[in-house]
Amino acid sequence: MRARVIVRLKPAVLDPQGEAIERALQGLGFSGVKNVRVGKLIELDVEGDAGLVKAELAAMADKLLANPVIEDYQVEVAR
Amino acid sequence: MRARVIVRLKPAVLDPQGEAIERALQGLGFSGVKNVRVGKLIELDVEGDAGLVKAELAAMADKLLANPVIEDYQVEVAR
Amino acid sequence: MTTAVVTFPGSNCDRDCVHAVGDALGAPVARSWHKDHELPTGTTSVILPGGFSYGDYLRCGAMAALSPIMAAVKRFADAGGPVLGICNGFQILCEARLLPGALLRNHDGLFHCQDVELEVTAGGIGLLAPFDRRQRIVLPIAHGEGNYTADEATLDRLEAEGRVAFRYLARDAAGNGAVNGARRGIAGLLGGPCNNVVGLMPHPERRSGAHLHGSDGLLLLRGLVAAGANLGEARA
Amino acid sequence: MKTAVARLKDTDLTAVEHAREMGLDDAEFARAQQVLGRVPNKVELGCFAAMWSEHCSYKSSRTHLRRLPTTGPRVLVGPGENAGVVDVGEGWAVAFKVESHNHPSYIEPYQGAATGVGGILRDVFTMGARPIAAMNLLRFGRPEHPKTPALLSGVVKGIGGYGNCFGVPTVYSSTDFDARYDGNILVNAFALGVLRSDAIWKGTASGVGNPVMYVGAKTGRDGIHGATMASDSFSEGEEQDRPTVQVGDPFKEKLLMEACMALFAAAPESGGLLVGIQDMGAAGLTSSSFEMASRAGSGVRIDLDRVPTRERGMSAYELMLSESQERMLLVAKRGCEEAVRAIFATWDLDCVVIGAVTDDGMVRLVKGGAEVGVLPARALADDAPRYQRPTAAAPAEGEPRAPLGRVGPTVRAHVTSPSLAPKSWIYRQYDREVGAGTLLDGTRAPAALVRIPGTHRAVAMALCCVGRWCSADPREGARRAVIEGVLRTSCVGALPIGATDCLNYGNPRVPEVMGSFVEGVEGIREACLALDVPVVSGNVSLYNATDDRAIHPTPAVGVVGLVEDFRPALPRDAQTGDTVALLGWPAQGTSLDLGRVRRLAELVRELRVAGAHVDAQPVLEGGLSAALVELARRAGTGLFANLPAGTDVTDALLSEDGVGAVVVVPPDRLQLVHERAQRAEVPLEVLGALGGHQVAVAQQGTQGGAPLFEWDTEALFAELEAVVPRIAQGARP
Ligand SMILES: Nc1ncnc2c1ncn2[C@@H]1O[C@H](COP(=O)(O)OP(=O)(O)O)[C@@H](O)[C@H]1O
Ligand SMILES: [Mg+2]
Repeated sequence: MRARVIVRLKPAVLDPQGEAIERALQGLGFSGVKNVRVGKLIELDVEGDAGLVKAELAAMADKLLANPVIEDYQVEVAR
Repeated sequence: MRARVIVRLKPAVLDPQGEAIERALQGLGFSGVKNVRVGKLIELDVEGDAGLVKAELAAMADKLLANPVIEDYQVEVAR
Repeated sequence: MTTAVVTFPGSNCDRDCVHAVGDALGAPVARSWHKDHELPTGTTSVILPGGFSYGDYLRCGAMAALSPIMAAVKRFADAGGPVLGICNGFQILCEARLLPGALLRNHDGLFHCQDVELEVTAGGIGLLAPFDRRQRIVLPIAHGEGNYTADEATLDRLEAEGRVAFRYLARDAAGNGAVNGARRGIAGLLGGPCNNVVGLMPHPERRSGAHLHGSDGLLLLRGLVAAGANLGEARA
Repeated sequence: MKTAVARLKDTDLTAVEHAREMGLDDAEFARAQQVLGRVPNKVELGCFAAMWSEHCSYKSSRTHLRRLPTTGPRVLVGPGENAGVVDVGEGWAVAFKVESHNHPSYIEPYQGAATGVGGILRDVFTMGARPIAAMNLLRFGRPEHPKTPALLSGVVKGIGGYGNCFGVPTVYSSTDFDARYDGNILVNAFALGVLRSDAIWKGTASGVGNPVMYVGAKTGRDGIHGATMASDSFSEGEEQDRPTVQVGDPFKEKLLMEACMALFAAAPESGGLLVGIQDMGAAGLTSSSFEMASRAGSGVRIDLDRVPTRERGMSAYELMLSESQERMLLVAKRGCEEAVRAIFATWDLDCVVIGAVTDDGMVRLVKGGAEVGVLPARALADDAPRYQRPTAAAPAEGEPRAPLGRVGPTVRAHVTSPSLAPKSWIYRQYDREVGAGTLLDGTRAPAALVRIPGTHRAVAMALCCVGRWCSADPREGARRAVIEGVLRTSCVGALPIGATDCLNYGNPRVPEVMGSFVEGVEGIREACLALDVPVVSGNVSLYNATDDRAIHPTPAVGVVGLVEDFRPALPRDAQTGDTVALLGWPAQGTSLDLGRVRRLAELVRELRVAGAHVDAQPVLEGGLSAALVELARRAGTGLFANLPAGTDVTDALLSEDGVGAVVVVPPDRLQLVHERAQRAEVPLEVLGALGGHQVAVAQQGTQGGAPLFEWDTEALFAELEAVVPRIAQGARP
């Protein structure tokens, strides 16, 4: 089963990359662009049924994929 | 309006970061994990109606957010 | 006759290049700013230096490739002007499509600062005139994203056209650069209408003097300046 | 834990419980009320708590730091400013300092280490100096500790991530692993910059009516209370509650540095645009504004509504205490605002007038048109509380050396231990050559050597401390940190001209910890006096303890030396056929003789400057065996050494209590080395030579001269190189 873990910087945490992209997009003429934030999308194949898989993905995120001090995560399983 | 651009490495391009994460997850005991790929999630506020916005996002991706030599992208607008 | 060194926000080898060309080589050198729309008057060659333009955010070189000065650099290169992109400069050249392919993160995910042995595969051609064909040299690398990639057809074409400028001598089992995973060991490329554009990951300016552990790098800078002088003469 | 405080409105008066939550004890709260003549409100209390935190006020350590020798003919700026400055001749000077970022790096290794580098770079370039070199000293828990791989990997990536992008070469590093750092790692970052000796900038807010300007990144809710966090011990399980750590933006800092350099150089004909400048480090806007005003004996009025923010609705409290990175506070000359703004605009940076210098000695904080805080600058800064905390002798701790079996295997295990194994895996992640001025880095020599741009002068540097020695004897351990730095820099031909120290200790309220701290300062004092090295800057990091288990006392010492002309000191690399000789004296008790150290340092320096040795390694941590292996590894060859007859072999190879250095001498210079050593009355023992494919050690008259051990270099070097990557394995990709 294909699943995803999305890892984002917490809202209050500075995102220098997002800021730089925002400036660049504005410089290209996309003047309405605001609040650009860059996150990570980790896609992977996992085995097992959807319910179990979600718990396992959360465990992966807790242990390795995200650092709770600065990041939040969200897990999604393809239906 | 909050929108997202998802940027992924093309399937034919090796993803060393994904491979490293895969090994690390397997090392942690998540043995069923396979085909890990890491992409970028760029979230941003844009102005205008949904149809127009999608075209604008695609333009941003073409110009800056994705490199067609190695990456594919996908745009999504929150309903 | 002047070598223009371009500074992007986040360039950090621009001063080193100015020093190497100006002091070590004793050639005229001028500085150029990313917001400029034209190269300095009298420019006969251009260096895009190493560093972290725009912090290497999004993709290395992506934002710098869109800056006003790059339009001028592109015109200059299209007209046969010699352009050298070093490290981040190489990444910028690829992002600006002045060279094909792209540079991905090193295969082990780590930044590597170390000396590497290189073959100057296209030695003798254009900017590489001071080198013999297949001459072996040692230069330092310092990058996190030097893993060169392009599709198979492009790689084949590059080899067929003799446009692989530099190759890492140390390769893994698949023939990729052992240090960063670069496809077919490609460390640098030739491009432009008359092989007048060179991009490479290693840093020639860091091997440009007696006390900098070697001067192999000075040869390349000399080749750049000489190519510019020839061009200047041809135009004059 | 912080909820009560968070709910308080800025203008609400506070209570003793709030003070306690912010880290002030009852007596300090009483003193704060006395200073104001009333109860402070929340913003004011936040300012007191930050300024009187251990981190900002040095309340436990300040009386002791006074003992350090801080003056000398070359010292242009001693402790008290953002960094110390030392004259290096030809009109040039270097500014340098070391700083700890231990706690944040434990919580978020990448960002903690990165922002540590960012902070120390700002301290250096605020003085007007362009950074040309960085070093670091890292201490991790034991290799087997489950957290060690991720901490090692994250910290190293963070240091490289920041320094490489900023564009400063990281030229030297010291890393060790020890169970005593399991719960409290150390990340000490050093930076050095070069400036003209007549163009030094200071953090002072003088000239009534001059504008106070804010430059750099916008303010967010980052690391609020970082200063107080660094002044508190960890408790297991509490890690989750820690406030957010800051995220660094090295790209922005690079722009900020370039803009500052342009500002410093602007309008020379009219004496410049600037009056004073200070970075916003720990306790952000609070510490910079109070310190700048206090130094000048002035006051400042700050309109908090003008502070550029990246989040909405930030309170006065948050604005004052945010530790967002890449920001500076500066005082410009009145009328120069536009010129200053134009410089920062070139680099796409915010630059805003947020207030003005006043003459009443008060820091006045204005928000929404009203004063939300009024505090005397001096009382919070220079006149912060100072404590003479009780001390007690720490029990000496040290593992007696395990009984030695056959020499070979024991020595092999010793030299391949994580402490002594090469740290190439770490070094490789640092750009060591950006700037094209790195003549020697820590992979090529016992100290780094970096050129002063445009001259033939160079500065040498090393950052040292062996915590194990400090647990065994806090004073001697600290002396040895200085000794190691002096010997290392002397080995590359430099005259030590200044030092900076980062004093990492446990909880100062524990008398034994305070006792070892005081002894450590005393040790640095003794060695610096004897070796003529003034301390010009430094940092103190206390509360490095978890549940009452403290780290080894770790007074890291960075020594900076000067080479007046590097050309003769770098004749060539070490190579096969070069002689290997030992200079110095064997162990005589555990306290090293500073007079001998001085003579040895002078000799190795003089020899190096004369081109008489091409590599050298002091015999200290790991003893002679470690020095020999290191030299062979650096040369990439084998080495043969014949120990003199009659000595105890294991002692000769492993003792860390002698005063010695191994030198690599080109054959045609050996005579010169003999003569100079004799003249200096330093014993010289020719041990052998570089060459071959083995590292082999024999002893005259033992086993008929047959080697005690001989190790194939290829296997040995491979084994050595594998040690650190193995520890890092399993870390977050
Ligand atoms: N151990 C020490 N030895 C010498 N000077 C020190 C020491 N600790 C702190 N200092 C000096 O005290 C001043 C305040 O230090 P610190 O609070 O670390 O500075 P910053 O505000 O830049 O973080 C600096 O001038 C510093 O050099
Ligand atoms: Mg400071």
